[in-house]
Amino acid sequence: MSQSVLKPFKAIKYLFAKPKTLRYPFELKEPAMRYRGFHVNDWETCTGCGNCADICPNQAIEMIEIPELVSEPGKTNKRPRIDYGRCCFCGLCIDICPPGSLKLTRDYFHIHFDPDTFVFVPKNEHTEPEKYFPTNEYSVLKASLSHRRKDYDGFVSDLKYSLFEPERVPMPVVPPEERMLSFIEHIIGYDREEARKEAARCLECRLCEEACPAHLKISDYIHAIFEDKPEESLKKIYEDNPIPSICGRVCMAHCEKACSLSIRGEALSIRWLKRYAADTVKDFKTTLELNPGPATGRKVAVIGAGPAGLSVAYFLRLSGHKVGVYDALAGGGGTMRTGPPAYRLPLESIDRDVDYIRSLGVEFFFNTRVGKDVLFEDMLKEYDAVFLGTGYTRSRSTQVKNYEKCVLALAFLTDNKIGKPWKVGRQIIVIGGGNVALDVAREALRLQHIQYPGEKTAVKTVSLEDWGEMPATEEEIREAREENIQFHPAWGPKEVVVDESGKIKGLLCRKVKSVFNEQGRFAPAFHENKEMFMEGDMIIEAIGQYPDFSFIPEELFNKLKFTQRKKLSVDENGMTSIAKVFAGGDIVNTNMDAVTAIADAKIAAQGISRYLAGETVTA
Amino acid sequence: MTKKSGKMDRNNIGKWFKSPGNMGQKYSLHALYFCTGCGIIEIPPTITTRWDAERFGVIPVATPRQANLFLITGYVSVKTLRYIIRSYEQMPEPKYTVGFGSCPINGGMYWDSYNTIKHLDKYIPVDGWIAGCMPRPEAVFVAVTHLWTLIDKGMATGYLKYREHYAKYRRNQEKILGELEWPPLFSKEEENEKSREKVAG
Amino acid sequence: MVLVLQILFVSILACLVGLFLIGLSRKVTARIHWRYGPPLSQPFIDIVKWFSQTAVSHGKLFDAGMIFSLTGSVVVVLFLPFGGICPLSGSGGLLVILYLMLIAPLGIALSAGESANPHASIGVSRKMQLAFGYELSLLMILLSLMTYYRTVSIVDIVETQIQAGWSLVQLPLVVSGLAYLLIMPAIMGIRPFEMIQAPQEISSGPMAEYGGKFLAFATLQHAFNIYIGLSLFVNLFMGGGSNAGYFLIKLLLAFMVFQVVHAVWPRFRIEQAVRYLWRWPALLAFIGLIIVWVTTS
Amino acid sequence: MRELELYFGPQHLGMVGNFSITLQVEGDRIVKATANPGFLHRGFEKLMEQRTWIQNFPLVCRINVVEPDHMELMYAMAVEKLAGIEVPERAQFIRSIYLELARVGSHLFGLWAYANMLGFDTVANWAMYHRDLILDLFEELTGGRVYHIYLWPGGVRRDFPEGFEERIRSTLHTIGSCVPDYDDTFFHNRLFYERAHGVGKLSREDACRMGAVGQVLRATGMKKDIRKTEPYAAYDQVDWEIPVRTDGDAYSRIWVVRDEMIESVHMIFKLLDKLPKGEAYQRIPNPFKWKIPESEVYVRCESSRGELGLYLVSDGGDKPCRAHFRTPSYSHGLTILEKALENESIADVGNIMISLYITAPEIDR
Amino acid sequence: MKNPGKKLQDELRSMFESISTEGDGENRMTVKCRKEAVITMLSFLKKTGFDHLALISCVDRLNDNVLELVYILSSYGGDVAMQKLNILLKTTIPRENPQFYTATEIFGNASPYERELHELYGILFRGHPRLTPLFLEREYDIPPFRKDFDTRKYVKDVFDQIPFVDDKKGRT
Repeated sequence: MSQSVLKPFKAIKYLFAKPKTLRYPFELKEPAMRYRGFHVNDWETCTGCGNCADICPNQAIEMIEIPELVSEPGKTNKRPRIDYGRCCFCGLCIDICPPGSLKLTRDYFHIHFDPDTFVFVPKNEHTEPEKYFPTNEYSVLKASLSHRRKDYDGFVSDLKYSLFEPERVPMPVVPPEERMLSFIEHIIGYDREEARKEAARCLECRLCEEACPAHLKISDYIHAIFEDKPEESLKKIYEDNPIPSICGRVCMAHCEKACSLSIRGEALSIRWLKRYAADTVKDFKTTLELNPGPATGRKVAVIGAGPAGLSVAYFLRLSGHKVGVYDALAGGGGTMRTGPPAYRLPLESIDRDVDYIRSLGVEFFFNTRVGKDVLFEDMLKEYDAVFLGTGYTRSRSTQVKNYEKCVLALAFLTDNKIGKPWKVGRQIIVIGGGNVALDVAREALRLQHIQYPGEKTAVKTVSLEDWGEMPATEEEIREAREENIQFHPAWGPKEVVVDESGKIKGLLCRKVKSVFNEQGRFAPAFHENKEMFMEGDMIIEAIGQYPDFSFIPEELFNKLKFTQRKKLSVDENGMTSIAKVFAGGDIVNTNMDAVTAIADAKIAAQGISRYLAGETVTA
Repeated sequence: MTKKSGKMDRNNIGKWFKSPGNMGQKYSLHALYFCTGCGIIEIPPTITTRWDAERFGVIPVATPRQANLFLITGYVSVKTLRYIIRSYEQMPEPKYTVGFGSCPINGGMYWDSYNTIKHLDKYIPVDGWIAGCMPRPEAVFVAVTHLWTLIDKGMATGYLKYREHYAKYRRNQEKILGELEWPPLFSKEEENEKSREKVAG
Repeated sequence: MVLVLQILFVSILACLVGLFLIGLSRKVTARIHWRYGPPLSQPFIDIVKWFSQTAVSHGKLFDAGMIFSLTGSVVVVLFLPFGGICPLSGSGGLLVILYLMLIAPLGIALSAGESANPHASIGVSRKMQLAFGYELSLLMILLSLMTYYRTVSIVDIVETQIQAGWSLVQLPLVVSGLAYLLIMPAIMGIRPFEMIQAPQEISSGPMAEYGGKFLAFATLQHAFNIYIGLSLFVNLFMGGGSNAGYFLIKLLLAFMVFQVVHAVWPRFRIEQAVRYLWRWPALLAFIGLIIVWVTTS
Repeated sequence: MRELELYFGPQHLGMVGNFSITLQVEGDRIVKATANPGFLHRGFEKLMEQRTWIQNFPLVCRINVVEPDHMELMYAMAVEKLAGIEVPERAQFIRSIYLELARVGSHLFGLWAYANMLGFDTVANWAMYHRDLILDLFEELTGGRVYHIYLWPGGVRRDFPEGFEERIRSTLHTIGSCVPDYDDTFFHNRLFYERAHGVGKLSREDACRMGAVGQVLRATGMKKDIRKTEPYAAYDQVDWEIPVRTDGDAYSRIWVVRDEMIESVHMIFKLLDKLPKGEAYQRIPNPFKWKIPESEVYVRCESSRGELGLYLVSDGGDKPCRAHFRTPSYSHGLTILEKALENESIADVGNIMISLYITAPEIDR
Repeated sequence: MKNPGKKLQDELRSMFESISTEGDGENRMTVKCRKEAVITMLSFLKKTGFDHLALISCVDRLNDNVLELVYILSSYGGDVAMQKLNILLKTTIPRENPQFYTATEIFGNASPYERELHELYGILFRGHPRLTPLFLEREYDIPPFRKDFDTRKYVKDVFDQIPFVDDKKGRT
């Protein structure tokens, strides 16, 4: 190797070269686009789920309750507070943030003599505009946590690299072509591996539990499924929900809407996982090991064996009361038995849940119509408390011209499910945009396929609401469209057109201008000149239901108080304005679904227990 | 390009005559080269070609006697704390301490380690903290400009605080390190403190 | 009166020049490092700062040694012609200078020894060894100069050079000049002979315990030292200066040469340094002496 | 001459990292050297036992601040082996490129430290400048200058940004164009030879006996590199050479470092040319529910200092049961250094220490 | 040697009693043996070519009330197959008053590892020339790396108890 004494002097050439130093802070250097600097948090999209706090390796993040914010389903009023005396700027919180509201910016200057200033609640330029400055007003020499640059996002969440799995494990379904032909259950259900994989997606933020009306311990039962212990899971479910087979199929899944994963990805299939737990466990009785509490000697009558009735019976039975459940139908389930078509909720699943509740010692009086077979007044005398869970059992009608030619939804559904199936037409028009309307439509479609195999048939729906406004769930709409049901949103029925012989020819519709008025009340307005004639030989009205209180004698009925929205008014114990009469379910709440009915039932059951123990003063 | 005149008043002769001490301290910050923690990794870039802290008169020096700026670069283990205190006490006054990154503020990454102290300001006074893990060279430069401001305003008085509360500092130090092998730096103050405590207690 | 003024003027100017050169040295090395470096005023700022700091003394000898060394340096400065101005030129010659030049390191050694810092004592011992290394060569070089010019007065040497041209290009003195060039970094304590301070090895050696005003004095002494080394070289081999400006330019020129060496070479180990000094410069100095002796006799 | 006890570090300009050596000196000669580590001891492995698998990622890289990337790799590799996670091919290439960049950066840091130690400020400044250019690349890729937290089990945390390959190339060309400068001023400098030649000499037998790895071993003529014997990432996809020297002294070691740097740069170019398209990340399980079955693994790689290993034990929980890093500096700093310093001059303490490539945080952990 | 692990396994089985081996024989081989045999085994392995002591580690098995010592060996020389192989030699010692024999005689770099284990696990290595503290400054009742040492509690009890110098209450 040639060493030299003189060669080093070549370096002199740099004596007069331009230095490569960056004259910071007089010459600035922008940090990289992905720089992991200080946090910002979009308070609008932040759900306060606390995943960031959970994953932080340094416990630098604490969830702080913000009094100004209101908690709502799927959103708590907590927001992360970050301690820069702990933070290591690893960005794990960014990658786990389900809404992607937490971001790292490219700001990184905070120099202060007071260590307390290093703890702060990150907000962003919209929430705290006074702390964020546009580029021309921003100076690094003033930069700190209260002098930051606007629109300076650095390391942000990327779904492709997120720590959570945004996509669901696909639920195996019967393909539309096949399921259209019969009433088989089209959701096949997860198998063990799929269920575990899906359960593994849960981040355990418990936002869903807040959103669930019945406050099921969702995280816990999903964790049990993840650990391959469906029995444990079912036990957890039964703490709050005695009808998992039903709920696992037809629950409105408020939890999934609240699921933090749903913000940028697909919500966790909480409903299907519940169904998995209920379906996997073969024997409820031995698995759950539940026993009625010590007998109290009190008797409670429950009118209606729907979700509310079943639940209240279950909870009361567990407290040791004797319960008798009355229902006009031949089996349990109430609306669940008549409404949801068999392809969504087979009778066997309902019976499974009902049978388990029966096995706890609840007496069921089916085929017994209160007011006819048993008198309500007698029940009031015979029982220590009465629970009304009668639900909405009557269909509304549009009352347009010739409406009497139409079929009512509930009658159609009930007969198809537990009675003799209808003879349907070839061109069916369904009026309505809710879930019931879609059930009707899809059921009609199946009947068409059964009754006119190979022939050209069609099912059309007409709804006042436009896409997006439709009350039916997205999932239902998607499935219905897969099955080739034609939608005509934003059209209102004007007249049922009949021919000379009185047979239905079709439906005349008007274009809808708006469905709700300025106050947000339901008050449809129409374009009078835009009309459409829709051909059809059968029209089914599915625009809503209403309750039937005819079993209550008039003098009692007059004592019942109702809310503005025509609901039974109950107190915090679930008691109506009549002493010892409690109520729950569709006749009380506005959600009108099974899980809210369970929630009502839970309140009422506790109320009844307290009432029977003589704790509460009557209303 | 930001105007140079904004922060640099190095060539302001008037100021030099008014308070030569402050001006001297400001533009001749000699940092003690002590690799206390991982933050030291950003010091070499700071003092070498890319950023060149010498432009601001900031250079690393070999011994605490020659230094007036102490950069606590990152976490401080118990064993290091002893040397930090020693070095700090050897530095001539006025002296400035700057804590680097999360760790000295509240434990940082090592908040649950059994061998690192969590709050540096319990043991020696700290005049400024820089956020980051670890702070970038740019942040060090901005920190220097902030320190100038503090010196100007007479707020970088950690060393005075150390004198004032020496007994408390010494007590905290001894709680962690046991009996210290060197005599107290300000014995009088300690006595004063003790007598004051006696009166109070 | 004039003398007092001259003494003040020269010593202050020497100090300023020394400090300026320290600043320039930092700037020049910075440029070779591809950076801007500190402002030229940085050494002055440092001095102001050091004086505004508290300082810990390690005993009387610690203070005395410092003063001793500083005054020693000032006295040497006064003996050196500053481009025609030479306050104490008449009262001594090269030998006096050679003798006085030993005072400064001795003072530092005394002072640093008092601090009881092992790094300081190692630094002092290195300084002594290094001095031992170059002192002989320096003596031989001065001898050859004195023999050639037949005078011990530095003023006379400068005078002669102004008329006859630089000693460096006088044929008999070329070899001695070369030898002087080689030992210059050692006299000035710059790389490759920076091992006395060697911050990365022995924590700046003798300076280790200096803080505050002591460091300021030490730096001033260092500034004088640089000035002395350069001015001796300029006076003896580069023809001094007929006026101050000319002299300073020459000083700067010589300085730049050594500064470049400083920038591109690392440190020697002390025994390597001594071996080097005893080998090449000493050999050259000896040859130079013989040449001069042969040519003049 | 009287014997003197001298503390080299922890507060010392020549000390790279918070480390201390107690020297017993006689004049300028070292009679006995005792390494005194522990100034950076944070109980890393204990901390890892208290953090979940994912939470350990930001932690592991902090074991060695000079070169955090190989630590990340080790942990990612160990977790991948324990949990059976596959890594996509593109991610393997990205990892190799990333690690080689880290190696160049780390070597430049080492060059800074070494040159600075010898009082070679010029080269030190240059090296640090060039390292900063590499840090700029890292910043763009990972969002962090020093701690990148980029290698994840299942691949890498983010793919290359747009045009990044070109920027790697141009940065490396910039650095490469200065290699003649480095050579002229430093590697071919006679004084460097004088200072480094024969200093801290280790025979091959001694090196093997005391557990030397990496360039300390390669400087004694042993052609051993884990990237060759046990290829990981994409090192078996390209051709490259192991630079070797035979003298076993500081001079050889620094030359090996230089050659390795150049080899790494060549390797990066080759890897860039072959970089496959596709995914760079295979999603890991939900961090809150991530449990790894009971098992143990010992993985190793060639960091810029030599064999880096990780012994990782899982007891089936959501946290490691035991992690133990086998760091190259450990043997170098605590065994070889003490031996190599004997009978050397004080002037060479830093010289030997840095040529052995010792980093204190790696020892203390 | 095609599969050095296999060969070694057979050799070890024939030479030592009551050992169990497992592993793929290519990259990793775990050998478990009685604690008395460890030192002999180490010197045997060193002679066989596994002359690089990569690591001495220890796992605290709180449930079994033992400390598991792990020696990880690999080879400097040898062919590629052999260099690939890491041998994990394991033995267990009781948790109370743990003692073991030093390996410093066999491997030059064993010393600091043993010092570390002495300090962090409280294992006494008999015959070790210098079993002085390595990392720690403070003294701990339980060696800090033992599973029953709770660092978070320790931090709370020690570091968090130290008051701030000025009377600031906000900081935690």
